[in-house]
Amino acid sequence: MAKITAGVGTSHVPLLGRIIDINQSKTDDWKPIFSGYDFTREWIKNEKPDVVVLVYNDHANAFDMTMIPTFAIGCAESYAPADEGYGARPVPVVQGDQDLSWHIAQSVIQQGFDLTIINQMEVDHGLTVPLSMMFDQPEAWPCKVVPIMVNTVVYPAPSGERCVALGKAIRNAIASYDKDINVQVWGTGGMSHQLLGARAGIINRDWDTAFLDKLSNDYEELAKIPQTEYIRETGTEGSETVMWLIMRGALGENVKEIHRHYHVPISNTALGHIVLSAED
Amino acid sequence: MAKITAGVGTSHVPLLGRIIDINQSKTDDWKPIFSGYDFTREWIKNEKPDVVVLVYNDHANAFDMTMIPTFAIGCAESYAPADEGYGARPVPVVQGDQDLSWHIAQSVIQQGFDLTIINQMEVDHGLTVPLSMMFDQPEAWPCKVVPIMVNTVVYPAPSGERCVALGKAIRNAIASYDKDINVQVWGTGGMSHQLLGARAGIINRDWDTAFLDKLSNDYEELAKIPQTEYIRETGTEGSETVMWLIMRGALGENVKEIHRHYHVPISNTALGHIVLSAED
Amino acid sequence: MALDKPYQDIPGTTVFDGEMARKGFHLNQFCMSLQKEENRKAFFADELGYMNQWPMSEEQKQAVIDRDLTKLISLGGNIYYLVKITMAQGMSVAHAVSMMTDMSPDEYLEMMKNGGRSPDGNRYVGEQQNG
Amino acid sequence: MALDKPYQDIPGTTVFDGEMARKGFHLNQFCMSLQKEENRKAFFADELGYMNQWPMSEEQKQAVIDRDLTKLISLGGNIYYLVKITMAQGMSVAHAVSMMTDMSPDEYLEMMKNGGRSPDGNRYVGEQQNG
Ligand SMILES: [Fe+3]
Ligand SMILES: [Fe+3]
Repeated sequence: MAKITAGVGTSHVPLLGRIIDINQSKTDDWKPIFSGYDFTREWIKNEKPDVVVLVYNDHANAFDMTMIPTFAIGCAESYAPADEGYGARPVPVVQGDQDLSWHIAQSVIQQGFDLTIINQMEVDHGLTVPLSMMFDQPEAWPCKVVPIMVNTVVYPAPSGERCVALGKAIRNAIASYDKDINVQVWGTGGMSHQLLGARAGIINRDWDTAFLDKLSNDYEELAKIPQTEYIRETGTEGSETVMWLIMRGALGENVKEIHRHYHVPISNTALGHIVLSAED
Repeated sequence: MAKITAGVGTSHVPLLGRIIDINQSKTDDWKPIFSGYDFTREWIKNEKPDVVVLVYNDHANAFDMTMIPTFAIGCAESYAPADEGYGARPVPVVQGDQDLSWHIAQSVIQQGFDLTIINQMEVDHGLTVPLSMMFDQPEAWPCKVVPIMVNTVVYPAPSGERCVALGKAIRNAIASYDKDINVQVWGTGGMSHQLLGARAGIINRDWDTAFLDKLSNDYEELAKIPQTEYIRETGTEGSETVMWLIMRGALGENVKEIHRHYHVPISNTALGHIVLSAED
Repeated sequence: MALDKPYQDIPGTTVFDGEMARKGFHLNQFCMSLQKEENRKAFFADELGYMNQWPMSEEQKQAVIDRDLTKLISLGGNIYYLVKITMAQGMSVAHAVSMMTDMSPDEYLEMMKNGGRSPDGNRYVGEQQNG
Repeated sequence: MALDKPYQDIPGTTVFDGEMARKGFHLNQFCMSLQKEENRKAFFADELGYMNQWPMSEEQKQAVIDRDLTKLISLGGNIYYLVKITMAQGMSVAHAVSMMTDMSPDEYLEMMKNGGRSPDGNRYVGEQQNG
């Protein structure tokens, strides 16, 4: 049977994708940032996940203002990188896992989640930057991806409690999947950032650190944080961090934190990164 | 404050829209069908709903296979009738209520429903035929509409329990809306029909009648019916009937059945119609 | 197949689930295009040429040309999409639907007028069917 | 306004809620069109002419021409949509963002390098702000 073995949390800052794409990520300037992923890059070579359920938000690329799904699941064969306004990223096309996607879609809808099923979609930096952070610049991505898209652009985003519950439903779905595969769940976005207005540039290191501290064992407490508190404390766009709770919900009760990295700033954003192994 | 005063259930058979559009609905041939709406047409002239929350499914018109929302809410200014393959229906453009739509959207998402927000959309017979059944051929529809779109085309549809729960969440949302308006909720689609395969033409009068009987006071029992039972008993497309449970959930505990009509066949379909007043 | 399919014991129908949606994606998207009058004209003027805009299988394209709805359903077509073809040529939905049964359109309409097909005998595979 | 807005006491930001989404619908859809290279070319060749394809307000169009992001936000623009304009002309997101503050781009970058803007004083309207 399929099994979720680990979870990864990471910011998905577009600038870092750009730095990798122009081959600057090994320079001294960028070392303090990228070296925080050295552990994970080695670790994942051994873990060899077959599929990553990759939770992210679209940033006005696959979705415009016509239709805004709260939760969507990609069920396509593959997903091309989107042109976000300055040409598409020169990264491999992301390969889907249609069997697993449809299995999760059906199971999770029948568990009472009102997913939007997506059969054709491009993917933006929210999905491709985490792949680059973990795998650098391969010819092809070494795993398949099931994209889970969350609305964090139009208020209201789903609540933390709803995100944890969705994670748990995804866990149930994968536990009932009949192929013997190794699945990871990644939660992306955040941490602190405020991209507009007079208060642009907000960074709340203490808040972000507390979030990382509580993610392993006190995630039910994190789940109670309302979107307004994310906005107030970590910046309006910092409320993306709620997506990490889908990852956490998918890992079961017992996890072990095996790596953490935090860096300020990348452009406007605080970068957070964590690796949790599922111990149940 | 806003108040839900009544609910209407009705099939939304496209042929009946066509018969109205070509001015044949008063002929003797069609009298047995349309006369069952005489009561409702008089009743609604007195009730004068300001807004109808109209629950329906799209039939491959506003939505193609690219994105399939489980539950979507229209938040647009207006909704034009779709060209379903033979020209758009010659009926008035449907006027939205953006204030109420966004209020419901925000409230219901925050109650844990994963709605897709729709800002631009055409509407098909699923939405316009019920308006024609109730209002015949006016210059302009006499009420505003908040469309609630439910996926019943791609398996799985949302469960009956989820539909009742969504109805209750819509009820909560409307109870907290600060304008003094009269709101009705309509559930549409069904009843028995099977539009494909060797068993096409299935009609289950007993089952449909039992559904109408139980809708007032035993709707929690109806909510437990799985989609497979709708398919088996009432035909594959008969599973549209689950949408009536959103209407029922929105009416509160106590309702009074004030009208009922049932007719077989319209084309491939059993037509059902019920009017329930909210007594809480 | 990893999908749970509790409806597989129901005879004479095809539930449009993930497996069918995958098979029929391009076929159904082609059908969808017939919502536009200019596309309907282009399709009827050159059916194969028009369909070649979508990466449909040869089998799907031939079944469209043959108006073989039973086959199109088995190839992933969804009935709401497929009837756009027949509606565009002026055929009633009931007529199109009857083509998938063992009845003529008139016999089918007569059955419907008499109260439709009974679910008795049509609930489970192996019962007397379509009776 | 019927929408509950618990974030209204947060200074220096605009939450992109239903009210803003309604105001900015066409503005944001225009921004979205800049995903395509041919549209970016057409926009830069004739900004006003290009924008006239959308029923945007004159105020919105002028604010686009002026690259007045603060004004565009108040007119319903969403930041992810708006930066498509500035990114298309090669401006970094940090530079674009800095234009909404009372700092120069260099001062803003310097603040970020030093750990960013503290939330202290920026949580509630009426506190010392932007400090
Ligand atoms: Fe993001
Ligand atoms: Fe229908």
